[in-house]
Amino acid sequence: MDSLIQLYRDSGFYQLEAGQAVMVLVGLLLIFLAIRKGFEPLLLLPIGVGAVLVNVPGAGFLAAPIMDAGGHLASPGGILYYIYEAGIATGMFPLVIFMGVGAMTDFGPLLANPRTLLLGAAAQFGIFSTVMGAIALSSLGLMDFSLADAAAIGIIGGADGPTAIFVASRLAPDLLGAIAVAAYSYMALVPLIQPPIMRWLTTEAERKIVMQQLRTVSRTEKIMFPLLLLILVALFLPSAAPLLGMFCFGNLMRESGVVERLSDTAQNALINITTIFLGLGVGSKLSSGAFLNAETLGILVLGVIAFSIGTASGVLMAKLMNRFSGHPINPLIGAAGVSAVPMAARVANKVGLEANPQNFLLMHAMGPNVAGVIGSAVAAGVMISYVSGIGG
Amino acid sequence: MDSLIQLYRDSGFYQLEAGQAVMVLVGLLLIFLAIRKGFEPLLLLPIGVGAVLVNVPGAGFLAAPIMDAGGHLASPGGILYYIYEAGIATGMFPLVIFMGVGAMTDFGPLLANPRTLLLGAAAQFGIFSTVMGAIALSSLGLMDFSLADAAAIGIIGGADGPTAIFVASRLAPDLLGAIAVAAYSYMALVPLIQPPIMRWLTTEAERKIVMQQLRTVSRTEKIMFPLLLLILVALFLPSAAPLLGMFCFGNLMRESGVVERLSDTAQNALINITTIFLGLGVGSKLSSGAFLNAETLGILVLGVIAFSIGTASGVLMAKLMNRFSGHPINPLIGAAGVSAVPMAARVANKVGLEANPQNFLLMHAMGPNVAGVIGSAVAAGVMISYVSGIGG
Amino acid sequence: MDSLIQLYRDSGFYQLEAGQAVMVLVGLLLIFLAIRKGFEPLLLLPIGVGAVLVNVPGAGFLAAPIMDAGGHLASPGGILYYIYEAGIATGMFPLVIFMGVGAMTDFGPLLANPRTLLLGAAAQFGIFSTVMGAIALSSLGLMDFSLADAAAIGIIGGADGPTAIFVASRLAPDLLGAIAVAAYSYMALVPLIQPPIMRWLTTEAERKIVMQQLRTVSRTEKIMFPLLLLILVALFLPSAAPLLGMFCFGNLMRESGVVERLSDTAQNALINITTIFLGLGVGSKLSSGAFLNAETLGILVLGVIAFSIGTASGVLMAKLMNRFSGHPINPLIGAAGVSAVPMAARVANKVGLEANPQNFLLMHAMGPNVAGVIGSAVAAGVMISYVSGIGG
Amino acid sequence: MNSTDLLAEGLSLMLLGMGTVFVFLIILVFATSTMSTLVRRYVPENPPVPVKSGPGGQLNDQRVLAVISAAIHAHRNK
Amino acid sequence: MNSTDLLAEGLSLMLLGMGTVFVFLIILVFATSTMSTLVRRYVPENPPVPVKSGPGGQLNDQRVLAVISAAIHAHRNK
Amino acid sequence: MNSTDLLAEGLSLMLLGMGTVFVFLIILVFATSTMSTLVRRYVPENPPVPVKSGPGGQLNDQRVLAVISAAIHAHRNK
Ligand code: NA
Ligand code: NA
Ligand code: NA
Repeated sequence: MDSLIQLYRDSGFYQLEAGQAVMVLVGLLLIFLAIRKGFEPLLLLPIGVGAVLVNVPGAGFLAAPIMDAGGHLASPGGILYYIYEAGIATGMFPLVIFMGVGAMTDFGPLLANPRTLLLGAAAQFGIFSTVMGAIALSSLGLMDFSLADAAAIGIIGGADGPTAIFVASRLAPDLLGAIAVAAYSYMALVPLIQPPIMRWLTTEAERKIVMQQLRTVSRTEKIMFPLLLLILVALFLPSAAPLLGMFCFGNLMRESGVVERLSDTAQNALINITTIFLGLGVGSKLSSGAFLNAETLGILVLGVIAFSIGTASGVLMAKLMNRFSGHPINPLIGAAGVSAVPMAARVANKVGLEANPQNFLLMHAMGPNVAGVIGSAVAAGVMISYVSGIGG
Repeated sequence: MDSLIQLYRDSGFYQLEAGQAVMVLVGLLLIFLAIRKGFEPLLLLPIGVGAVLVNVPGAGFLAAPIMDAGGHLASPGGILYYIYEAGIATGMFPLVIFMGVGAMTDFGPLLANPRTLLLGAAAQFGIFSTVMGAIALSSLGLMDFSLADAAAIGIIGGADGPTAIFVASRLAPDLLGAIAVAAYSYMALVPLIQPPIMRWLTTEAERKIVMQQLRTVSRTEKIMFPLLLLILVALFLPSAAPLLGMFCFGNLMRESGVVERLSDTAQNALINITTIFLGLGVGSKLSSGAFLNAETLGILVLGVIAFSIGTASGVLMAKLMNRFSGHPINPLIGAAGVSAVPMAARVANKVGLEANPQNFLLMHAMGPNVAGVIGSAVAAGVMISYVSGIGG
Repeated sequence: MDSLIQLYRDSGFYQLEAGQAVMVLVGLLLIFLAIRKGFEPLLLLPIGVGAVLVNVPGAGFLAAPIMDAGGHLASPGGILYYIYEAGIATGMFPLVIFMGVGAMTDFGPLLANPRTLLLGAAAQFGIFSTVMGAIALSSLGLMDFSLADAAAIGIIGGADGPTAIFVASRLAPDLLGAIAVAAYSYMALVPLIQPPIMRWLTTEAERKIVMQQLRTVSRTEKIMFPLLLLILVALFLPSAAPLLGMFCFGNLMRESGVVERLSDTAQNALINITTIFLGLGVGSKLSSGAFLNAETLGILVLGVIAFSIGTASGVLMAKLMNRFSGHPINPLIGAAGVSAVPMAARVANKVGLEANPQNFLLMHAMGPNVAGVIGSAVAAGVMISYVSGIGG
Repeated sequence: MNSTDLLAEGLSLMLLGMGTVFVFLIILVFATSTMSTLVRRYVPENPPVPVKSGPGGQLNDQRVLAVISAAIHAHRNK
Repeated sequence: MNSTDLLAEGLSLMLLGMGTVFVFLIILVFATSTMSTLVRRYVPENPPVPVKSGPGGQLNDQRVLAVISAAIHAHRNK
Repeated sequence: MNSTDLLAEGLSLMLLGMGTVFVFLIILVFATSTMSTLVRRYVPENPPVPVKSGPGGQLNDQRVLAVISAAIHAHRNK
């Protein structure tokens, strides 16, 4: 019977290629890491499911809609197609999430000790050294990364999910899946990646440094900061305005205290809805063709290098600042400059407690931690404008 | 004055055709049933309002946007046009709602007694027998249903709203309004439709059957089930992957316990927002041209037949299973296999209590009840792939 | 180095024109008014941020996406472009917000004293007299407003945000920014604009008038009212159906009591999400070219005139009604007919208490207050159909 | 259009607009009054339908109840 | 297609459909049973992961707690 | 572009990028410090604005209060 053959042809067995099977397993691995290991489950669970779905042969989750001659819908597209095109290709989802992150961010610790912004700056060295690494791999003929690819890979070192997805969607959509997976996985691995580097680069004495109590920050200062940042971005760095503009908007809704209901929604319903679809959309880029190749291996290796160099740069910057400043900084908090909020700050606190059980660094580490978010957004802006400027 | 004439021409009186007037009354009837009779109000209230709005002459709720030569917006479209095209024609709304339903579904009772999946399978006979019924009406020349139409009508027997809307939007968009209205109305009428059939097909003794206590199901099993279902769908039934994939995703968010905030949003804000717009969009298909014809009558008749046959098949399957099994099944829970969650399960419980006031069947009936959801999604996949395969 | 020049070219300093700088300051002013003065912060804060962002030179927030020859996305658009095109040009956002407002509105006081609908009618005189004012300015050659522009400006007198934005998006998109800013600013200024006019047009004795206790209104009446309004709109005023239809839908969800979860969502998550994006989208129309011109000045002047005339008309209508009615109406509640819910009703209550500290007019003023919303939606419908009828 | 036409159009829009607003709202006054009269005469006021709180509602309630019992317990043990 | 073809198609859709539904759900029965057996044998049931309530959750909880303490306090002062 | 160009581009991107990040954040340090100084000198710290909880907020509070009073009542009758 034709119809039986038809159904058989439709069935996975007939169509499943090895690559798709492997990618389904990759998706299941991500789901396992999210549920059992607690790897950034808010993102990796939807990403994993998206990866499984997009690799179901014949299900057409990524199919584009087909119009007939009359311009009417002949065959609708797949849900992942609509999600990706509407939310990720446009940049909407990462920007909306960045707005929500802004609404969840407390800049108090940063405002109490603005110098720590420099730690957030130094840690971005992980981004650019990784760009060089990717280019080196290309030059050696080991991989084939364009400048745009290299920039998108480097942003993994920013340790900030929405920023990485935003940059990748603009500079290297084909690498988006691998880059997002690397970014979120390494953020989850921060407690494993950072401590050895932090201990290696600091002396016991340095790790024991007790920092002076942070002053209380007034509500007015907290309201002024996002406005100030917004204006400086407008003046000096338009290319970073989409990311930082939405970030400042979210933070302003939070601190202003007059739009409580909008702030609540930005922190909950809206960011949750966006996260669900962002995850599925990112997962839809985990097709075998795009993921199962040497480049992905390179991206994973470069990603962990980016995190490590970023961590080291932050720590070394802190030590450098101690040369010139009266108020000593515990170099451990420099590691929090990579962002990965709030994981990296917790790590700094934990390593600090090992050296001195009375020394709680968490609040001190939150400053460089959020500074790292700003730093990587600035780096993202520079890279997007530079690469599109020279036609990457 | 021209302008007065203009306004008069705009006014309803001048433009209102009998058909539109009747459809406005139909919309008001749905609203009445939703509010006073409690007929699936979450859907029938928005559907009723949508039906009223789309039949307001000259209001242009379904007008498509008009672009000028330069490709700029000359005249914007109507809100119902945008809602239908963006949410229903694409399949997004039913799939998002299915995800939310998955996040609300507890597979515990099913996992405690997996055999009851067979009851959910049997009840789908209502779907396919109705397909045959619709085809028979066509063959007899009484109606004019294509195979695609017949398949879309049959899915009413699935007793699952989003599945019915998803199938109809793909196979018979013109019948979508009538099919959705029939599906939700009969789901609300389950307490009237099912009991007589259940009593007619069972003996007092059978209705008295007490089932053994369900074992407790571990969290790990609950997490594994959606993954297992997802993998089986990927392997054997890609055509059912959109519906069941989103369903499993929702259920996985629920059971994993690590993305509580996403699960909450999927069960509340997101499904509520989608329900509001889905209802309006479905109502927009209730235009006089599409609804006031013999086909609608046929759909309503076939729909109730579908429910009845589905109910009977579930009950008879349960009796059949008792022939071969040591652990007797109370045949009443077979009726819950049509889905219509949780109404049908409550009906089984109620009819059971009439026969034996000590015998609470609710939990036992939840197994076949959710199995029915899976069963109709599978049936939907088969029909979509079969009909599009032969170019329906 | 080219790249440095590149970056300098990108930077604000190089590109910032005086106009953009001024508009950034305008945006900051709106933010200041929202936070420090409590001017309708839910809208003016996002509008202000949108105004700042859209005037960041080279950030491309309003850039349209560019497709390559193959129809693939060559360069994505800016976030404000997508927000405006998808939500405001289509009319979706104002309509969804109007639905939410309907779900927040209690028609009890209006139903208890339906005569007060006439006060809501009279206050709309502010709209049409302002239309004449705008036309007069054009005729005198002082400004250059088309009939469509004049109608869009007049709607400011409706003192209802979503209505003003909906009308402006259809009749005068270029003026949308100025009109929305004027509408929301003057709504916030109601406590300053209205009292002098109210005192000037009323005697001490009139302000002392005590109105009879409002009767309790049954749930059935509250359910019937939105249905009744919906039907009357369908029969007599299709052009007002989009606004009033969504408004009635929201109110029906509220009063029906059977879709509590939809009503909650319409009043919270959905309206909040829409408000965030509506504000940004409106702000995106505050470009220097569109805002920094004589027309804006005219709009601001005409707007306050519209509010004043509307207030006066409401008060005078109340005095007129007292001529013919046994149950005296305190003319102060006539001022609430402009809508600006609930601010105007509070103002009426406050001015009333000054005259008679025992006389609480709030509930009595809520009737004309919500009547004003209906009145301005009707006026909006008439103007849209009239202007598009004669091809504005 | 020239300014006199524009003035004429504005005037007619004004008359038409205010006319429509008043006529429509007057109709609404009568319709509402009639409706209220009929409802109050023929519809016995029934107790409001119990609010169906969705899963979310239940969830919130559960959380609230948990907190409550905790609070009561803590309080009793004072 | 003519009515006999249509009937034939319908019949084959019916057989194919019910067949697929039964085969798939029977496979699911066995897969589920196997999975449960394996899980119950090899996976020791661990206590459920503590619910991570997001900022919203915290916020609600804070609000709830505030109200609680107020209530308790008011109650104690009765 | 060939690999030497690519290396050159990468190097210039690195210098430009790190330069921009540092310059921008250093500016931000000074701007923030100045802002804080000015605010602390000239702006007397006012008590935080009372949170305006939207209708939803009110609704929740009502629900919470209902539950509370119920709880208190139940508790008193123990
Ligand atoms: Na970073
Ligand atoms: Na079913
Ligand atoms: Na008004």
